[in-house]
Amino acid sequence: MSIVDRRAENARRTPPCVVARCAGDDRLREVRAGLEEEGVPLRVEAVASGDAVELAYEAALASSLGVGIGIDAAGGICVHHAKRPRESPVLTAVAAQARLCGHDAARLVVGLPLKTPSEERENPWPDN
Amino acid sequence: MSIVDRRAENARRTPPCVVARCAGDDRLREVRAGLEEEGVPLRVEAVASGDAVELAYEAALASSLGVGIGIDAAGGICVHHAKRPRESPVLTAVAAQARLCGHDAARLVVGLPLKTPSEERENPWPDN
Amino acid sequence: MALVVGVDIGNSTTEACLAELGPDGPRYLGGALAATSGVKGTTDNVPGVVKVVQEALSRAGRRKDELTAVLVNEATPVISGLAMETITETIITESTMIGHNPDTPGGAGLGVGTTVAFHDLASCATDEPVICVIGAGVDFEDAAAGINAAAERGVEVTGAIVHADDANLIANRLHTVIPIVDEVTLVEKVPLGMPAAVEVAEPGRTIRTLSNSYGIATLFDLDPDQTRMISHVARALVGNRSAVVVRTPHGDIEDRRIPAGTLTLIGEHARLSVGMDAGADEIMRTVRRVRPLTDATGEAGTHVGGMLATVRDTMSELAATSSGEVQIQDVLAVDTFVPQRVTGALAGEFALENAVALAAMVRTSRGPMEALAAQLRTALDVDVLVGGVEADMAVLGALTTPGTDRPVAILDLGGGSTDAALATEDGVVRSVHLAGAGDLVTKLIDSELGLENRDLAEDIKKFPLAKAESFFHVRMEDGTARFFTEPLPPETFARVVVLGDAGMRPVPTRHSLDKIRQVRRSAKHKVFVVNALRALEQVAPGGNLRQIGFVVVLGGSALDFEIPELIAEAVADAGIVCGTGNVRGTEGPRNAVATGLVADHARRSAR
Amino acid sequence: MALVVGVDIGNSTTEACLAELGPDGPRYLGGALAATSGVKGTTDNVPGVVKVVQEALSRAGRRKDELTAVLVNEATPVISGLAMETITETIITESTMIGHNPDTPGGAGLGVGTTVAFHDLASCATDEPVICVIGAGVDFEDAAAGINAAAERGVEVTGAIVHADDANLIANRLHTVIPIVDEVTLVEKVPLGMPAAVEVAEPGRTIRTLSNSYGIATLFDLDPDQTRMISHVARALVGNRSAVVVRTPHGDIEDRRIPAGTLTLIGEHARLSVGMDAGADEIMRTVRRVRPLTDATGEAGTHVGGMLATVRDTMSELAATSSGEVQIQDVLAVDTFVPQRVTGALAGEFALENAVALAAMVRTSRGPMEALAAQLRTALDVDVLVGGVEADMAVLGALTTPGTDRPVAILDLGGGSTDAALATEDGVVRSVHLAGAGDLVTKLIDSELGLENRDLAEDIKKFPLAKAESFFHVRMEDGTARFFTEPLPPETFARVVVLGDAGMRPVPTRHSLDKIRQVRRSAKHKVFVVNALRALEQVAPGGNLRQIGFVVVLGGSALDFEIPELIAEAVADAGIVCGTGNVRGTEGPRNAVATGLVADHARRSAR
Ligand SMILES: Nc1ncnc2c1ncn2[C@@H]1O[C@H](COP(=O)(O)OP(=O)(O)O)[C@@H](O)[C@H]1O
Ligand SMILES: Nc1ncnc2c1ncn2[C@@H]1O[C@H](COP(=O)(O)OP(=O)(O)O)[C@@H](O)[C@H]1O
Ligand SMILES: [Mg+2]
Ligand SMILES: [Mg+2]
Repeated sequence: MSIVDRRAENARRTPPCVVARCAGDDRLREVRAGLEEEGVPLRVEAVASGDAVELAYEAALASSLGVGIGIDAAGGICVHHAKRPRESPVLTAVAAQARLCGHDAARLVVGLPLKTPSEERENPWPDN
Repeated sequence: MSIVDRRAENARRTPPCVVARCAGDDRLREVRAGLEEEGVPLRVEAVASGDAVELAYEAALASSLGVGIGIDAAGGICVHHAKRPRESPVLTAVAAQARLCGHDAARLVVGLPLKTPSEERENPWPDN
Repeated sequence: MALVVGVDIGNSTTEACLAELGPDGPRYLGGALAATSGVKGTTDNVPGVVKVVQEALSRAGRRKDELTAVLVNEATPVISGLAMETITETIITESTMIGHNPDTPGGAGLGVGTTVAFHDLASCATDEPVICVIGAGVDFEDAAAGINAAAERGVEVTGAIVHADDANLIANRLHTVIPIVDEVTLVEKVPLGMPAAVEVAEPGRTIRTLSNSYGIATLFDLDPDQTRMISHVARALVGNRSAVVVRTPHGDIEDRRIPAGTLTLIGEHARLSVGMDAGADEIMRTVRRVRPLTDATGEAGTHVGGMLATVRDTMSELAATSSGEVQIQDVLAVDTFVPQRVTGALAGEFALENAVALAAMVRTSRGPMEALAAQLRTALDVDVLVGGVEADMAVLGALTTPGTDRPVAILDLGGGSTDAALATEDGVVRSVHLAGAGDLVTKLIDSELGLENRDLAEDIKKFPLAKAESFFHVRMEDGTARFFTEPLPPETFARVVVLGDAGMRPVPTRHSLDKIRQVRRSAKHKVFVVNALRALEQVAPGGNLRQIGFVVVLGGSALDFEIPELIAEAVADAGIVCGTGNVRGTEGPRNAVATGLVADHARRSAR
Repeated sequence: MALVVGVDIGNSTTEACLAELGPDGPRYLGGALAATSGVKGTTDNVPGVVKVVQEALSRAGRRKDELTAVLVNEATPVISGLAMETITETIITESTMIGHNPDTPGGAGLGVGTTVAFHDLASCATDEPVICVIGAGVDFEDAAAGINAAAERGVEVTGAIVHADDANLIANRLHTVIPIVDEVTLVEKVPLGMPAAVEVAEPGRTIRTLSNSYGIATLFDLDPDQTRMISHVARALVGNRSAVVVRTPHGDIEDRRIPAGTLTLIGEHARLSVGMDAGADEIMRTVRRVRPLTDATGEAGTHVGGMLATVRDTMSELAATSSGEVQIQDVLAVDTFVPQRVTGALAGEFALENAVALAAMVRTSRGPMEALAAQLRTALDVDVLVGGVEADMAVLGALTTPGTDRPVAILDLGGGSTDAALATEDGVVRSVHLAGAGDLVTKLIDSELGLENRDLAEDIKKFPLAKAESFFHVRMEDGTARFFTEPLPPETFARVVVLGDAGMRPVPTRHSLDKIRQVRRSAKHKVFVVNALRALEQVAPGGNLRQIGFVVVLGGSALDFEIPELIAEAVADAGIVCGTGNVRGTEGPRNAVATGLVADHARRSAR
């Protein structure tokens, strides 16, 4: 019989939600507000340290909705999707955009266009 | 620093695909054909034993697209989605429906209505 | 103080309005509503009336023995009938085309050649290009291997027609890219040894050559006369992602017009006949020309004839008159279409055939009202007063809507008929009863979407749509999303659902959300906007809509979430204020006649 | 054997057709095409012509010194101008309504009360219900706490209007459910101390009370005159999920018609004026009445005037004539709409204003062709023959399409003009040049969608749409899905994209896929179907389309994936076989004039 790792699965047993992994919780309230306004639940996991992109990717893998948010100690925020390559997050932003990051994480779940203007994202579309 | 389990993640590094866990490979060719006709890639993992629903759920968790197929030794087939509760798969079917199962696994990925008639599924819609 | 209850017996709904009559006019105590029992205006209505009276009393905390009188409208029986007649038919006289749209055709491009059965591929000559026809039971690997082998032997295989859903499986295993059309159910009917063309467009695109008459002419080297023949085929293939055309010696596809029945419209001054196949506009123009209509007959032995006969028979039974005395007083014709299987098609292709739906209305001068009143008196042990012209009462009730004033027109949108009345400043009321209302809308939705499920069609009419885009969210028809924490059932996945009162209900068709929405809105438009304009034109002074100040929309179909707005939009240009009624400031579009009965009674008593 | 090349200088495209003239007629060796350099019919065209000639030669493996002659069409300069004029404007004279549709309003239901600033909530009286107005900078927790505290004090808070995107955050923290409209940008302009109503529908539903005139009348106790005033507001709110109406003393919302310029149409026999605000149908009826048009003028100081003046000036410069001599020979008016910010709105609401777009066409009898020919002779060092009426040449070329025969009409769908010609059985050719073609379609798409990006509008015109539904798949406009193994960029996520030649291009608007598709198709219909019918009617014998056997669609816009089909559908009833041309059986809808020049030359040489 193959080895079954049930940790990830146990995390998934809880109601479906976006997961945030935070090495700082400075702007967490804003992120949470963005998701709540869009009507998508969030689960928060505190971590000791880490880079926002790393944290967001791990969070996305842990989320049964495949959407994760990482907040690093300096307040940097990243929104990631489990289906994307680790090195290519949906968006990275500064603390001041925390609320928008919450909105966009929720919008990834319900399939609405992102609110963060594309110039502020990692891979802007050449035409925009 | 938190413990990071990279096994699942490593699996996800490969191109996005549906995952099938097979305790038997009787009808695997048919399942594969269903997915190929719809244009969605499949990765197959052989396992020693297991129940189709269990295998499908594990496969769904391992799939970066969140869609898994389980085939038990007796040829029973299950299609599952990582976002659904373990005990509530998308569909369970007999070996003869292998081809349709492949189609439906692919259709979960690209958002097309399922091909398997609903009477043959677990939770038929009351009205149908 | 007198305690009275006004009761309006409608075709579908019986409504009550309870009030105490004081020196300052009526004090309304509330109302009630129930389904009408039996046909309007017959003694079968008694149980429904008793029910609403008792409910209105108990809600207001009053006893039956306090009741002074029950006021009942003159419930003239109105019967309407619906029928639909297909006026075109698509027939493929020989197997010339396969225009179906499989979900997953394979390859891409255009291939031309002679049709060859897969099993003959190994032995066929290499001198001309071929289209391979792969029947049931051939495995995709064998199919691909066979085509590759033939190609190596020098046979130019330019396309394939396949029975199974195997197009991509075969295409992925070929050494060259060719177009492959699959899921051709009746592949054994594809004629062999004939010139044929197979076209598959890139994903998201549509075919360009086989949908163009000159494209087909180029491929098969057709002369101008042959091109004229094939032009129907090209038009039928417009919008497809894949198609097959086989050139059979005398193959042709026809758009046949079915010889349909004739409708004869008898007016007070004229009598005109019009063919059903002339279409709704022409029929309605004819209705208008003979107005006022006194009767209509349908050609014997046709659908029209049958339908009008049924209406007539039902009515004569009710009114206990001979069917010869029953007269049709209005007709509404609506253009529609019905998806129908193409005769002679190879892959279960459907064609949208044109059809005309007809609603007819019969009205007697007066039903067995006295018998009904007598039975009611016994059942309730109270005085029952029959009286008040229905239209007058409706206007009186409608005028309790805040913001309204004379001249006011009401539009009572029911299930079977659309009734209108206009009250001018000097109190004169003119009224009209037209065929066609909510039930016709439901029927159009049912048949245009090919549902064959009236109940689902009724839900589609009444409630907004959504699409279940994942197991956890649906997209509403306005584009907004809604998230669920419990997974949705797999049956709803990627399907259009109706957001009814009882939750989500999947619509088991391949139509897109937008297509269903468009059918829904156009059905409402074709029935209610057309009827609202017809009705207002007939009651407006001099037929001039500008003379109408206010329009109050009433009745069960006024509860619809878009019908009143469609009508308001249509009459806005005439400077009319149009909205859904709010009877007594509380009842919405319901209870106008019942309220009017009370108001009228109070006015008379005060004198 | 003579080697000749026919060259067609079009407004946008220069095309060449190379052929060897033998005893059995021309043997076509191929062609080439390039963008026209400069304005058609001027010496600026030389580089473009040289390019296509060289390309056609090198593709066929022939040398320039083998060339016997270059045949050039009489390239009559055709200039077209486009202008658009808004004819309605929505103005809110006082702040009476907020009809915007935030993505996430909060709560549900209908609330009525007096508007009170959030900061005054703590001190407001408890004797009447209030609507709380929450300005910028108020935190959602503070907002909720303030409303809850007021409610505990006995203040009935029935709804809220919020600056930030906080509606659900506040609603989730309140002890009672109230409707909350958020993202009201100019919340500080909401008048305080006024009666107001806030309505939020359940997800997927639309508001029912504030979109009904009598609903508003009930809430604010309006008399019939006031109801009439407010009826514009109700109509403007139809279809919204949320809305606010504030009753200000003299507040009103107007649908104003802008006094637009007048267009004067001068025909050979009559001269008629028509106001731009009469709409496209009326303008086109007037054009028809004065036909043949000899000139048109626009009222000085208006957009129409300005636009016609520009066309005239450009033309006079080119033709080196005075602008007074330039004459407008056709005009196409099209009804359209433009999304525009509502004057006086509080939340950046847009209204769709009606507008009329106008295309005008000027044609001179003959441009500086001799100068062009002389320069070409020098540049190519070969004989250059100018000749052949363009329409005759186009028909000759079109008839090389398989399956065609006389009587045949061609429709040349270009960028600036739609040209038609009919060749009867006895060889007579009649032709007409109409204003309006592909460029007008692009402009309509651009303005109706509010893109302000001509290049994107051109892509939307030419290519099918899709929606990126996840990072790994898109849904095509035909409903099929396509899977990608590389993740799509986040910018495309949940957006409508155009599937252009250069890949996916997101459309940066909130329009749904279906809305964009509908705008695209209706723009094509309004320009090309209208012009096709106008053109065929003018060239058909006796104006009777049934006299035309075949229609061959040509030109750049015939490459479109749906325009030829829309036209074929429109003329099918007249028994016409209509399709995209396939010149010489190989060139598709291109190269007709160039091919016709060669065919004509060959015929003459043979005599
Ligand atoms: N909520 C609703 N939305 C749309 N239509 C409705 C609604 N409720 C009832 N109807 C329609 O109203 C019609 C019946 O109207 P009603 O006024 O009760 O009939 P009648 O006047 O003949 O008694 C039916 O066609 C029904 O579908
Ligand atoms: N593939 C295409 N699909 C749709 N329209 C096209 C396509 N290619 C060119 N066009 C349109 O054709 C028009 C130019 O047509 P063309 O015949 O080249 O002009 P002209 O006859 O004036 O030289 C432009 O409006 C352009 O947008
Ligand atoms: Mg297939
Ligand atoms: Mg919000």
